[in-house]
Amino acid sequence: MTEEERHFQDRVDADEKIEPKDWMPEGYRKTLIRQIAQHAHSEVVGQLPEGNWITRAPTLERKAILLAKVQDEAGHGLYLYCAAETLGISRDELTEKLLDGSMKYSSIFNYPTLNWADIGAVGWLVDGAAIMNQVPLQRTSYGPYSRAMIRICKEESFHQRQGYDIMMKMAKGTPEQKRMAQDAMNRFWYPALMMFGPSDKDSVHSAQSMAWKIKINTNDELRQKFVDQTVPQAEYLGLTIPDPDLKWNEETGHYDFSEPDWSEFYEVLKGNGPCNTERLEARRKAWDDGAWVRDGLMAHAEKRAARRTAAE
Amino acid sequence: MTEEERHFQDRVDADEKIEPKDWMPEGYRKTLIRQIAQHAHSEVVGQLPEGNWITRAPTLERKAILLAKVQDEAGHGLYLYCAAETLGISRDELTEKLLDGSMKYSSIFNYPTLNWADIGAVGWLVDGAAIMNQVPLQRTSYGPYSRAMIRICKEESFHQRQGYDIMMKMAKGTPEQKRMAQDAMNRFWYPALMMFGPSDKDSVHSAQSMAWKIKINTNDELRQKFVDQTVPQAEYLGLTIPDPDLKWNEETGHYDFSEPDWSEFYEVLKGNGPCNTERLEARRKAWDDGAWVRDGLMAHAEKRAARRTAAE
Amino acid sequence: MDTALFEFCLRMGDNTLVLGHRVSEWCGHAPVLEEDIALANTALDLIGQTQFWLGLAGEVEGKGRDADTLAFRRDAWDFRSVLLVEQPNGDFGQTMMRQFLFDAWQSLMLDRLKDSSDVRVKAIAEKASKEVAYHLDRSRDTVVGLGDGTAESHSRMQAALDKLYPYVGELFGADEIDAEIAERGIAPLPADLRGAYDALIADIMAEATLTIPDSRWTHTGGRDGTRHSEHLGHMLTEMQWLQRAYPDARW
Amino acid sequence: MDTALFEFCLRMGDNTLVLGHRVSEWCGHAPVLEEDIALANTALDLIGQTQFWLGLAGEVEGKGRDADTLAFRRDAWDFRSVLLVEQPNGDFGQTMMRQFLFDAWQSLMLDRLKDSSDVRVKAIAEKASKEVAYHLDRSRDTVVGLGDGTAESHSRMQAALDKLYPYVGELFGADEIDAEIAERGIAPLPADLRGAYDALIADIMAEATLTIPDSRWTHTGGRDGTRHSEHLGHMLTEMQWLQRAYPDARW
Repeated sequence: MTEEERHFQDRVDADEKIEPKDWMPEGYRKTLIRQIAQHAHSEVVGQLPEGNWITRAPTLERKAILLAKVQDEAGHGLYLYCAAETLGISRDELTEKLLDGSMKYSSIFNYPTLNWADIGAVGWLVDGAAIMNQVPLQRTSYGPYSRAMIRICKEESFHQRQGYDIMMKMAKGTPEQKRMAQDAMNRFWYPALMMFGPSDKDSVHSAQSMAWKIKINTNDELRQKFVDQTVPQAEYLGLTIPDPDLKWNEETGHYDFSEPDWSEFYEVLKGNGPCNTERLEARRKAWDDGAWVRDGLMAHAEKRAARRTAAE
Repeated sequence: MTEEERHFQDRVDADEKIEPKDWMPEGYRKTLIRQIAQHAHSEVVGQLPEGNWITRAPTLERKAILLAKVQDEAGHGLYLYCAAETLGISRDELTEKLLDGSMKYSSIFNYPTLNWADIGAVGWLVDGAAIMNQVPLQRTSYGPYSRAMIRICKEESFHQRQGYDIMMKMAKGTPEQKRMAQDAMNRFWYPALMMFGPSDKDSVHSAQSMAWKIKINTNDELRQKFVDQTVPQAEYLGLTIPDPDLKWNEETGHYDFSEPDWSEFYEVLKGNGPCNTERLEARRKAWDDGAWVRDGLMAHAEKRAARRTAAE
Repeated sequence: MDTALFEFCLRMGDNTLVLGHRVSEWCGHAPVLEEDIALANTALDLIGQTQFWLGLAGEVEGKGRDADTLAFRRDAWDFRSVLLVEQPNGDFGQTMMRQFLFDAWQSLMLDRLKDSSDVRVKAIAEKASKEVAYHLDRSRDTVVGLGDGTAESHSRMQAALDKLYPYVGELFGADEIDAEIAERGIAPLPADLRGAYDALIADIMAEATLTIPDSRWTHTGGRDGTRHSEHLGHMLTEMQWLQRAYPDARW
Repeated sequence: MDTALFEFCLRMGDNTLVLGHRVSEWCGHAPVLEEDIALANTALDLIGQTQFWLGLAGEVEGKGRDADTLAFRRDAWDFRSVLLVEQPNGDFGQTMMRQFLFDAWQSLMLDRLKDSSDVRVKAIAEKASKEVAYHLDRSRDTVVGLGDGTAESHSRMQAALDKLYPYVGELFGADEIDAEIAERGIAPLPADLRGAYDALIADIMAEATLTIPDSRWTHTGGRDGTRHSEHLGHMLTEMQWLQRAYPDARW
């Protein structure tokens, strides 16, 4: 370890925030860019599965709530891209990396939303898992990232409550609505568990990220915490978790549960999820179709600046 | 009149059919091309308002019937383009003229289909008016046209009965269905009357076309015949024709009726109908998007021919 | 029943409902993230306004239909939206041109409705006009920016204006309902807004280097429900699906 | 109830229903008039087959649901169509590639169903197989013609194949229903058709100068209803609209 590196690690250890102009190890910068950008991309791509139901939302109020939520997500994408930009990479560069497949977004968004209860499940389970990941990151070592996470977590927990509220209405509704809720539960449970990533035992990067306080808890800790929190909620809703081996373990004080099918996880990561192609196609199309708009607005801004200069 | 012209007119007067290789006046050829092509274009564009409801047809049988009908219409388009081609112009040339607006199609297809009863009204009123125009044309002087019309009329009268059958189901159905039927009637009555064209008193071309037996009856005759035929059918359905002045005239043995709003007719002709833009856009898009398909199949056919030649 | 007021509320609320739906179709597909946010925000405001207008319509009707019932259980012919807002999104330029042409009208209308003799109408107008002032700022800037941008963006915006302008006139239509509503001081005669509207869009189009078509000829049939576009029916299949498929459910 | 036979009929009939709907979306928009005719004809045949399969399904179920009720009153999750037929039309090449990949399977399947132990299944297969032989002739010719056409048509067809091939494997899925149906001699095990299918498409793709992707990895979730595509739900909003909006009407 060099002097600089030691000094840096000391600051991290002392819970000081690292700011954009501070010296930082190249690996720290790269890992942070990858992590923040992936999170930003997830917010952007995450608009799509929910957007899929905006035009079919069953009431005006539900439509408004969903619009507000998707708007928030785009906003989160914006904060996070800004945080990533403080590390010396532009939003356009990051977008290109998303579109050419060299950067990822959360695999959960490669699953389809197939009935209205899925919108509840996305809020309750997916945002729930996301918050579980994000809450500790409010204490992450990188200042801009930490501040973005504080802002995001506040809104996310609101979204989660809204999702749970939809599930409640569905689970207490007509038989068809109950069936929708259970169907959503069946399809989203394991993908939600996968959101915490494979067990850290299998990950080489985790130790370094934890030392740098880019990562605060292990994947398995967070997953367990999520299960422990979610099972009673599901019971309250009267929904069955699609895991026959799920049960309370008196000894550990936690629920025992089945691992998701990690081969599915790796398939989705490889591009073989149910919606990978659609999601990336939709984002590429938005980007390509929007080129003339970005160019047009840029050209106008330049003309206006030139006119102002000429007038001075 | 030259010798040739006189001879030609004599043949027409004697009800002989003129065939592609026979001599014919340039005006006869031009008028026929315009008339046949406009009819062909109408069949093609006419797929669109009905196609608009194929994906929403209320039963499998109704969907099948409608598909069969639209298929027939495309087939009619094909016969008619073939008949026009015998006059020395290609289908592609005619298509270009449709797409650049220099040739017309029947204005009726610039009206939207807005509820399921419209599909009935199109069959009953629009096909009904078309048949009224077409039946006499089975006796038209140009052989290929006459033969195409014979074939077409057989299918069209079948379509008209199907349309009437839909209207019957609607008019005898629930209050909402009755309302749909009446709504369709309200919107299609006057446009159907316009299908016969303005009064011949105002048309300079009519006399020549009638002498050539390209046109057999006057527009006003056909319109009256259509009204006389349709009013009792509407009464049987329990539908109100949207014309307060419509009444039986004992003296003439015909119904008196109000003229359509001819200024609307001319607006639609100018391109200002409710759907002119959509219809032409749809056809242009089909043509442009299909260019690679036509080119590809052509290239393949040439390759295959070349391979066959090489193998000989 | 106060038919004129009921119809007036439907005209206001169906416009915002249909346009809000159209704008919401953009969700996740905009040219840049800021636009995703802005479009979602516009849609959200419009849906919110719909709740007020259709809520008031239901109250005036007095038959127990609430805003949701009116939004999700009427067929196309009972809608009173103008054809302009039913038009498909097209490209981003067409969407923003449609938005501007509507925002300009809506801002003038709401401004006058703040003096409505009906306190409920007045209250909705007061709330909505703030939102719409913001929409207008945005759509105006975008129309100007893209009109006076590159050659391509200019020609796309001109095409959008040419395509949509023949739907503008319907906003200023006049029938017995309008006459009664104006007489009772609930709203101005739509035609009274035309002068200010023309002046506003002339200014903006000049700045955007775009040419307003000569002809004032206009499509009609939406605001009186006599002949909607084919687009509306397709929109409703999506919009109303859940309510139609599960009529007994509460959401 | 004979659940296995009911499910089998749904699997056959939902495929033809969904694909028939997709093909019918082309109406009036094909690249040339002959294709408009051919596509309408294909859609018509598929809808006709749907009437038979869903009619039989309703009969087997014995709860008074007829083919229309099954087609127009089930939500997506009760559909048993494979994901392949739910895929959007894309360009004409993608539509014809989807058609070919399905026709090839359907022709092999119907050919075997002509020996079904169930006379009703046998009868449907006998009628439908003639139609499908014709569909296969057409879609094969088009795939070959466009694959071996211009550089553009070739690359579009290769893209279509790459996109759709990951949905092919689901046609050969195997579960308890398939096992029971095979055991009873009603239909072959889907997997038993794979050899002949692979040989057929290998031939045609070679002629079309197209490369079949290496991976046999496949999407699943349609034929057992566990996870349809997002496309199906949107399709149903259109398809079922009238029946849902006017449940008491007869058409």
